[in-house]
Amino acid sequence: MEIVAFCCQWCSYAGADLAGTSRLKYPANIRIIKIPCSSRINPTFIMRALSKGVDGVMVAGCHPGDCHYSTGNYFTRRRLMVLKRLLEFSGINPERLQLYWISAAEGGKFAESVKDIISKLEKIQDKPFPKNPESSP
Amino acid sequence: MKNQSYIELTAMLEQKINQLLSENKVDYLIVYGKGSFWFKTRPLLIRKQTEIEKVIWNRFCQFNLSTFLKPGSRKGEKIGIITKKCDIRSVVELIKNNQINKDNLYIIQVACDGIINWQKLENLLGATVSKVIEVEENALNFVIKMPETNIEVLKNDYLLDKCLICDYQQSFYADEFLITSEEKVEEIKNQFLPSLEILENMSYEERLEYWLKHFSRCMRCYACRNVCPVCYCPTCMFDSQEGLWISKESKTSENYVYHLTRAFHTATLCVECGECERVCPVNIPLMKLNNKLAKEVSEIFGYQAGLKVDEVSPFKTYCQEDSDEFK
Amino acid sequence: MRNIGVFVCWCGLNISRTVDIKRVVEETSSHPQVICSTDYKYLCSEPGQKLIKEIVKEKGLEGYVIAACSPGMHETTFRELASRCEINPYLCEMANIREQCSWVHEDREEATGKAIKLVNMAIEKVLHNEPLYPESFPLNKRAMVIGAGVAGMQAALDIADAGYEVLLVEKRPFIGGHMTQLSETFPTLDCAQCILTPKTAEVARHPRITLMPYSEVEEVKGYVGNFEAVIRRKATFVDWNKCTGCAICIEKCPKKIYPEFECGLKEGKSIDMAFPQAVPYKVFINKESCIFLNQGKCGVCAKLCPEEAIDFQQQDQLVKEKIGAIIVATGYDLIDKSELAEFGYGKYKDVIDGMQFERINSSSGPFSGVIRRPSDGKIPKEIVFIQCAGSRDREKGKPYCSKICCMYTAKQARLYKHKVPDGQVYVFYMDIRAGGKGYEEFIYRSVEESGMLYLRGQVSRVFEEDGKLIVWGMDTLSGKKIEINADMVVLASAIVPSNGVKELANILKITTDEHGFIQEAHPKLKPIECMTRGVYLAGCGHAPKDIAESVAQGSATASKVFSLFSRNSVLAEPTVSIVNKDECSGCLSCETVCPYQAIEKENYRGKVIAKVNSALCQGCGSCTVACRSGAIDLRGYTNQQIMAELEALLWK
Amino acid sequence: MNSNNPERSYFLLKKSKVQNLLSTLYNEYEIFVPVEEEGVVDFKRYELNSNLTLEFTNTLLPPKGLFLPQQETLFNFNYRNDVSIKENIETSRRIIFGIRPCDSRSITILDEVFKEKNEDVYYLRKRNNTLLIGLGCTNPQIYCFCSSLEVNPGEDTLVDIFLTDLGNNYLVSLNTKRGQQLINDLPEYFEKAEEEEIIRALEIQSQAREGFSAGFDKKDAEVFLDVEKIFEHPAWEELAETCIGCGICTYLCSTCHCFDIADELTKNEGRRFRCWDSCQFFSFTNMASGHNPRPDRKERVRQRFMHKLNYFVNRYGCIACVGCGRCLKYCPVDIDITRVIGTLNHE
Amino acid sequence: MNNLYHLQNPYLPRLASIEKIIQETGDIKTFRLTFLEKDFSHLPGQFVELSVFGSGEAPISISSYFFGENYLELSIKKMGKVTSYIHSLRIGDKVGLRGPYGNTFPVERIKGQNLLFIGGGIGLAPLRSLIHYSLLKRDDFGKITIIYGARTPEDLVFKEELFNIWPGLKNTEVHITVDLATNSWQGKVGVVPKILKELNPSPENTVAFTCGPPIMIKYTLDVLKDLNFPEEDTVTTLEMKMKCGIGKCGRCNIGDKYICLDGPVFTLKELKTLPKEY
Repeated sequence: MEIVAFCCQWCSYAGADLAGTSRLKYPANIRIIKIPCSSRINPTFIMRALSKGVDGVMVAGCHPGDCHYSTGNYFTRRRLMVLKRLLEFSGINPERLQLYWISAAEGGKFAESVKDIISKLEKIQDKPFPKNPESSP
Repeated sequence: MKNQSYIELTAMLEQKINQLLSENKVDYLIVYGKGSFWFKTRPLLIRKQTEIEKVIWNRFCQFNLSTFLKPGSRKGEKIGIITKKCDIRSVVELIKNNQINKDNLYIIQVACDGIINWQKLENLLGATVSKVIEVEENALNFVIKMPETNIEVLKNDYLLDKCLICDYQQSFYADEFLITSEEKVEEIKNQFLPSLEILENMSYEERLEYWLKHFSRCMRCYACRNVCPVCYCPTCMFDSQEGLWISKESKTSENYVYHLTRAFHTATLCVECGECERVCPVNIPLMKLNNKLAKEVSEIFGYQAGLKVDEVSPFKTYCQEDSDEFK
Repeated sequence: MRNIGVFVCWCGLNISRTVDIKRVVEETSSHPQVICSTDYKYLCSEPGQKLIKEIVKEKGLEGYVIAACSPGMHETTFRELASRCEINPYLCEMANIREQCSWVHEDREEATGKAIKLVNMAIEKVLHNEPLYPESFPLNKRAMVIGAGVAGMQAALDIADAGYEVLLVEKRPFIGGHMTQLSETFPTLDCAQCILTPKTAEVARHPRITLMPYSEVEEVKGYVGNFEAVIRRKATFVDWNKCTGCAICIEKCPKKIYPEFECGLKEGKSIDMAFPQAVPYKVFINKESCIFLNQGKCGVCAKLCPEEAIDFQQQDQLVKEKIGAIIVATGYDLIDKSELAEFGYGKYKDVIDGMQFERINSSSGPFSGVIRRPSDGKIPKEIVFIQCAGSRDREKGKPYCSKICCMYTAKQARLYKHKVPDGQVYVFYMDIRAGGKGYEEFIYRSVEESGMLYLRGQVSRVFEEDGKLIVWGMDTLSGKKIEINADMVVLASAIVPSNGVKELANILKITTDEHGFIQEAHPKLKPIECMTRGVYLAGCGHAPKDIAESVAQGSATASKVFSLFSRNSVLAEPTVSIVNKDECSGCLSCETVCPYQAIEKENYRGKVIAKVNSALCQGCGSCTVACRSGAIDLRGYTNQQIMAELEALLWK
Repeated sequence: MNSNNPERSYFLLKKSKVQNLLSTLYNEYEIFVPVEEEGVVDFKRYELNSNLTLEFTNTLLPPKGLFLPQQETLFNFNYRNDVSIKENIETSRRIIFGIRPCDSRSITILDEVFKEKNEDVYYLRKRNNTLLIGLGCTNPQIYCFCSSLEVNPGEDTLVDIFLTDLGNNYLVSLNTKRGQQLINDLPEYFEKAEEEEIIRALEIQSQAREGFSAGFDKKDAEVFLDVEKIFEHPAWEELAETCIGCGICTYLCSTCHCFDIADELTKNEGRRFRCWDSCQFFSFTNMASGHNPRPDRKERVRQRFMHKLNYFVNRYGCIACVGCGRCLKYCPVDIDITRVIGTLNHE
Repeated sequence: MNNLYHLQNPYLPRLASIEKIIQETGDIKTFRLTFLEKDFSHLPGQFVELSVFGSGEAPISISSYFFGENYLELSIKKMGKVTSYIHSLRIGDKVGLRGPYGNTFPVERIKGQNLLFIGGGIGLAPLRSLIHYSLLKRDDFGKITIIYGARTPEDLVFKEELFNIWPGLKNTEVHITVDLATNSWQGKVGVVPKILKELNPSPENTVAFTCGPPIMIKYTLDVLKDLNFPEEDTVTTLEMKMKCGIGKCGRCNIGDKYICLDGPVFTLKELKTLPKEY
């Protein structure tokens, strides 16, 4: 299983670091891409990742109201609300896209979130985007 | 609305256009012209009064002419445009998004009673399509007149889907509203294609397969994008850095990203004019994507595109109290 | 595309324990554009850095990846090192294989595999990095303080003392703010005037403070270090260069009015001075009421003025000022009468608010410091104080606590008892909030000493019955209904942002919260900065607070200004958004999502397109997503870079 | 590729036997047959269960894609450490069953391009491994105008085997040795054709033209050979006004063959592929320097028509159009090549 | 047609390795490439499709002519994705080459004539191969005059040859100019067409070859016209976007001419017959 995590550098990325400094263990199949703010995440990044066969995408940002850029995550929230439904309608299980609000102090929550998305993905029956769709339909 | 009233309207149209041109109210007009075949029409730019006889208005005028207001196609002069009650909404969107200045625009909204889906008609008639003399209509049916026989078909089967749920009326952005006695006026209410439900009720796998099957046929001719009135970007992100977002090969996975991105980009802008689906040579049901998003957007944000110039698109603002479905 | 190096750090055992360093080195060295890949025990150590420097030189690297700890830890270290190696610091990327790998995973296989991916991602990113250079802007070392209340004055004085020019703009004709109206101050009960006057005087005579009383900010253009403000100096109809404050005019002025300063309790004149110690010590004419200005006759003042200072022709003036930093200290007002109707406020003369009580209690006030009630001047024997009048009240849209009411109510009650020892005090309260140095003690002493009655509960209604104010309330502790026949009722009414703040906020391109208080940049980490760089925030314009806090904030903002002015130019981070002019559609979707108003308009090839003001942009990148055509990109986090990372991540 | 034409001999193929014939050939050949899916008829790889449609006017996509696929890998390479190249050319034997005369003509036109010096092996190997079984047109679409381009919808000598629809049977005419060979190998499917059937077929073949709308006049097309006269014609501007610049006309055109070449990378492996490209796209001629010799719709629309009616003629001696009518049918804004040819001469 | 199976695949590049890299200017490098397999012959004016594996292909005109040698030189300016990747290559790296493609300078026709070379910026590259050629067969030609200019002294390419080798050769003139001089610059200042005008060469039995930025070419052609150089004796090279290099991909046509087959070398006379779409 392969999971991409987009973490905003101020809260969630720092949260991930905290998880590290406090030696909290979580599964290794998550890869973090650091971005300035969750509002930097272009929905196409997520579509691209999923269509390339990633099993899940985790987006993490500051808690609403605490955005380092004050309002960024409000826009993220709106965009992803719509994106989630679009993906769902296109036949991708919406559970494959998870958004978590993780502050720099929540190392624990970061580790938990990783476990959470993985357990969610494990529950999912339907297969992800086919590796070679040309042959599938 | 009988053919008669379309003829009436055309006359009114010609008159209006004549006036606009003679009074130099506009430099040119974007109108419907006769196509290469009886069931086809084509967009037309006319500048001279002598060209007025080319103008037509009938049940085959499918185009959303506001596509030709996009900066790419525009020449920055004063433009007159003919719109149906549905596609005036995309004009509104273009104004909203600073793509065209209302002051350089003269909008003629012309009464419409639904557009015939000629592709359907063509499929029905096959080779005999060339023999058709004209299409009349009565209360329920279209009557296709041929040398020997007449074929009658149920109107509702041969109108565009969007016309069946169309509930738009005169837009207050129209400078001119051409109407015949028979035009009915209803409440605007937000409707969505019933056909969505079939898809909505599928399982994820079924849906994914459904879409991939369709996207696998896509050859990325980009007609859906180029014809879309609200795809106004001078350079589409997929053109600006070739190969960055998707490979130039039209593989299913690439097409998937292309179509979903386009759907996402046009969400809150799409006025469901159906042009993308009409022009698609490989029959991808693109409107289902757009309808779905329009539906979701109106459910989440209570927003519908193209109604008011001063309305703020949900993606351009936020609200702290937005429902937080994420932890 | 360039030749890069990879340096993998052991971090002693921290990384090497769980990650197979050798393999990471091997795997990454096979990349066609990785010229060399090597490892070291502690890259951040002196020898470690020396090693990197040598290799960069020897192999002629054009960029490098450091696989080590979190960038939060050492990015600066290695980027500085890069510039010492004559590599642009932004061509150095870090792969976080400690905090996000070796420390959180146990399985050596997995950890190593992940480490390799993380490094590959970093490599791909570096390959798409562009050298970036911070932009620098000239800096105008002159500050503008808006609002000359105690917070504003403090800020102005500190900045001026530090040797910078300050522009102090005040809406009212005198400085000192609301504090000038107060009688005594909690918790020490020292006379407000006595502690304030020295400050106002100092402000007035400070060589580097330009005082602009009776003025308002009309327009502000530009950005940090380079603001240009337009200030309206309202006409006083008195030439203040001539006026000596002799007050003859006041004496003879036939037009009586009730000036705002005395809260409508004391008569004043159409030409007047706010109060005896007003700074500046000048008179001004009240435009609305002046007979001459309205009917064209009278002009007594003009005839009598020995200095011929009266000038009915005087017009508002607009002055342009260049400044580098702005401090907003706009202060507060009290909630509007109309919203407190249930207490009969505005209906009965003897239902007054806290500020009115302050005036009554003030020796320069309507009754020269004797506590009398406005209606008939009788000394009230039964007095009711009602706290949270309007505050903490959702219905009134003021869910917040006005913070100082508990304290000043106790203070006023106590002052009343001093002056009317046989009087009875009732205080209705929800609960007592006395968080502050010596506050709690103060309240207790007040209660103990002067046997006043604190009733926990709310007042449902106040109405008049033969000369008495009947106060219906509920004691929520005993659950008993209470009725008090009072002579006077004092409302601790809610604090609201002073009017005009919203407009000012728009002018300054800063945001206000739902109650109209000005929004700080970050509730915890940037409590006195505004969203717009170079604009700072002090006093009650931000939220209700007491004098001490306001003063502290004033000084705090001043120190912010120092650190800004300590440099000769403003440096803007190069990781900002940038517009591809040819691809911009001009739809300006980016404009609305930018929290910093960094998106400006520009004319380009006959169309209006977006332009990023890199001095304002903070690089969040929200605009890059709002922009459908991808015409805006974020330097340092470009679409290419992120996609490259994504690709690398998907490599099997 | 109708090399050394044998004296014509005719056979009869029962429609009822077609399925069996195909399933027999299936073992030796990759067969492409018209198959309907989502209302779209296209040449699809024949599988024993696939529902082939022989009652079709024409396929949506021209068969060019079977020789010049929309995308095809040219070669793979390893570019880590040291470079090595792996060529990638498929060479299976193939049959295209039911190709229309216009399309088979288009294939011979494409041959010209890909045969020319620097032979395009990828195209030619497919071409030479492919046997064409043609199918005559009796009821044309309203869009068809092949007759104005020396294509006889009823008869086709460019294919190896040609079928004429006689109701229950096809008359099978042989044009090449390869065709002959195939028939000889499978006698059980083909019967000797009777005289009157042959005559009926020949009638159909000769009359087929009549059903077709004229399309355009030769003389009008010749005007395009005069660059001086035509290149700055105002009509281009007019066409550009409504052209939306999509790729439909070029992608669906049976003779358009422009392509792009690019690399795709994975960690250790690289792949060079080519894929269809369109002269209607801005990027087609846009150079790294930022200069674009065909910057606007006008130049791009002109390029397409000029290429077909002038450049190609000068180079290969024939118009690069076979009148299949696909561009007419599918152009979103009803730009009609026959009209273009007409107007430019007379305006 | 079975012989087709033995066709060699025109899309397969031949491998070559970088033997030498010369940093000509800030953004121009000259690469000397040695073929790994059989030798390679070309004539001045032709170009190759250079493959940088992992980044793609770019058409590059050959800027050298070494008779019978197994190597050639390409001078490349950092422009797009491919070229900037190329610039990051190092000695020993492998690249792929297809070609040579395109027509050549009319080396036979110009025998016995004087040659006038007018180059600007990187535009000297294609001319250089003809210069090499003519110097190699020196006796076949009359006087050789080289006029070359760049924006600044830093932007001059092939400095070694320009300053130290060519001027020394018999019956050979070299005139170097820059648009903007630096303090250290001693030579001519002024745009190429201006210098050409001043030199006022005679068209008598002379063929002029010009290559450089479009704007320079435009004015140079005007000057040559004033100097009465006949159109058929005025030769230039054209640039177009190319992919296949073998006249299949349909991109590089100007009118009915494919630059990759019928070009890149054109005389002014031929140019006049083409539609103005370049």
